[in-house]
Amino acid sequence: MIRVQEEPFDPAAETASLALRSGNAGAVATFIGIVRGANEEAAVTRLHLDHYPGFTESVIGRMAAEAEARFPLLALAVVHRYGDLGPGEPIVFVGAAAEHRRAALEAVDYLMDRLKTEAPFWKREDGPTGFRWIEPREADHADRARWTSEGSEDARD
Amino acid sequence: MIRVQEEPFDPAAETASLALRSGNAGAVATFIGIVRGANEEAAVTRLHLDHYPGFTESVIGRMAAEAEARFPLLALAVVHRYGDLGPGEPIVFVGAAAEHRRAALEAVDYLMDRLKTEAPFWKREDGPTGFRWIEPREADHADRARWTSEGSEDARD
Amino acid sequence: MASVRLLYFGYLADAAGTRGGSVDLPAHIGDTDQLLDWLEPSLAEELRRPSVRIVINNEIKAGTVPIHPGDEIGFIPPMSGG
Amino acid sequence: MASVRLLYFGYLADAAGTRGGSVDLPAHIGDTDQLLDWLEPSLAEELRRPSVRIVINNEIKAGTVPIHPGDEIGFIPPMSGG
Repeated sequence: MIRVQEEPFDPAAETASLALRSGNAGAVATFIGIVRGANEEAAVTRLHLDHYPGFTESVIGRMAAEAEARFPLLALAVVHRYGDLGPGEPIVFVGAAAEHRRAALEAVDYLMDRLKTEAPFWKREDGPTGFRWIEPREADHADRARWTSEGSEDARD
Repeated sequence: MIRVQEEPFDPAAETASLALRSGNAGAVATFIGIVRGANEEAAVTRLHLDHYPGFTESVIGRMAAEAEARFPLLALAVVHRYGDLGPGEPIVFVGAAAEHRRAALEAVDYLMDRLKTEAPFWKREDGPTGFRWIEPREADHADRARWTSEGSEDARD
Repeated sequence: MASVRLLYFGYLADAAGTRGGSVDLPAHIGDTDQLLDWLEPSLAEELRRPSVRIVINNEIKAGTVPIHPGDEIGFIPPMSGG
Repeated sequence: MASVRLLYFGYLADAAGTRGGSVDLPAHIGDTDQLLDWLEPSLAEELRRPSVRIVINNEIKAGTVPIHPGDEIGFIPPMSGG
């Protein structure tokens, strides 16, 4: 289940819905990304997320399919917002259900690393002194690279 | 926040409560362990969890403190049930909030590995043909061992 | 004369002063390199940065690629979701 | 004569036929090894398995350790939460 939407969502409801869809799952792992009120000391009053309608959904859909091919999952959910978000608002929800915990935890970790570096969103932080467009951190690329040492099926140009 | 309880709990409510307590968190990771209706092909109609009142809470409290020392967390929650549980019921909730996602995800992973091998609970699976006490799987010990290569502060006798 | 849709995302929309739209290209423009030569030079300079990718009809492309009438051509800065 | 609490968990409670309780120990019993010698031999055999741990007053102990009046002594099989 993948949704890219402007409207706010409720991570607790997403968790409940994922668990309902997961059959004989013994393990449900989730991640919620939240807008922080400050980044590297700079106050952030609003986060604007630009996205590419159609392309964004298509890229996330491929990532999800690759996660399902890589890990034995029973259910998977990705919800991602775009538009204007305030501090404390959830940006992203990733949830995975599996029979055992390792697959669920690793699928969430994997998808977050890929979303951080390859999902078609562009973030602008607005603050009291202006705005700035932000790009993935070095740490995000390093995290993403952890998943390519084992194989190259998802290595991208 | 640590709770060891016989009563059912709502993972969605625990997620919401953790997020509320987490201040400037940009990342909330959670794990929910659920009773499965079958384990290695054998039907499970009920899971009985024995625990050691006082000692169980104390051991989990130490694990949580070690997770907080190891990872930069803003909030942490562990909820664990004991008593009789049916298939589909949540057994355990672990949630961690942090500024960045790696700390939150790793803290949850770490705590689950430690709970699986070192938390004072004993599980009995009851099925149509009788019951059996179960012990940690080899995979659980291997998962646990991942966290000791970096240091020995939490290596146990 | 081929009509295509040009789209700009993130800071590139600020640089272009528009999020894009339909444009009619002169007949001699047959690939992305010729398209960039035809655009406003200061915008083209931004779009030629190595970190900028070109997306044609929802596929990321590398290098110079042919353009066809009706194509949707997106210019995107480094992506960062989550 | 020292009174202690003995507690059995998991399959050990099945083996002991009880979850435990207060017992009065003969005066000569001063450590866990002497305690095991004093218990029912078939139960003691279960409790002496290398996988069984002894918890005294909420601390896991290794090897033979002294026992004091009022101690709570738990016998536990391998633990498995989550």
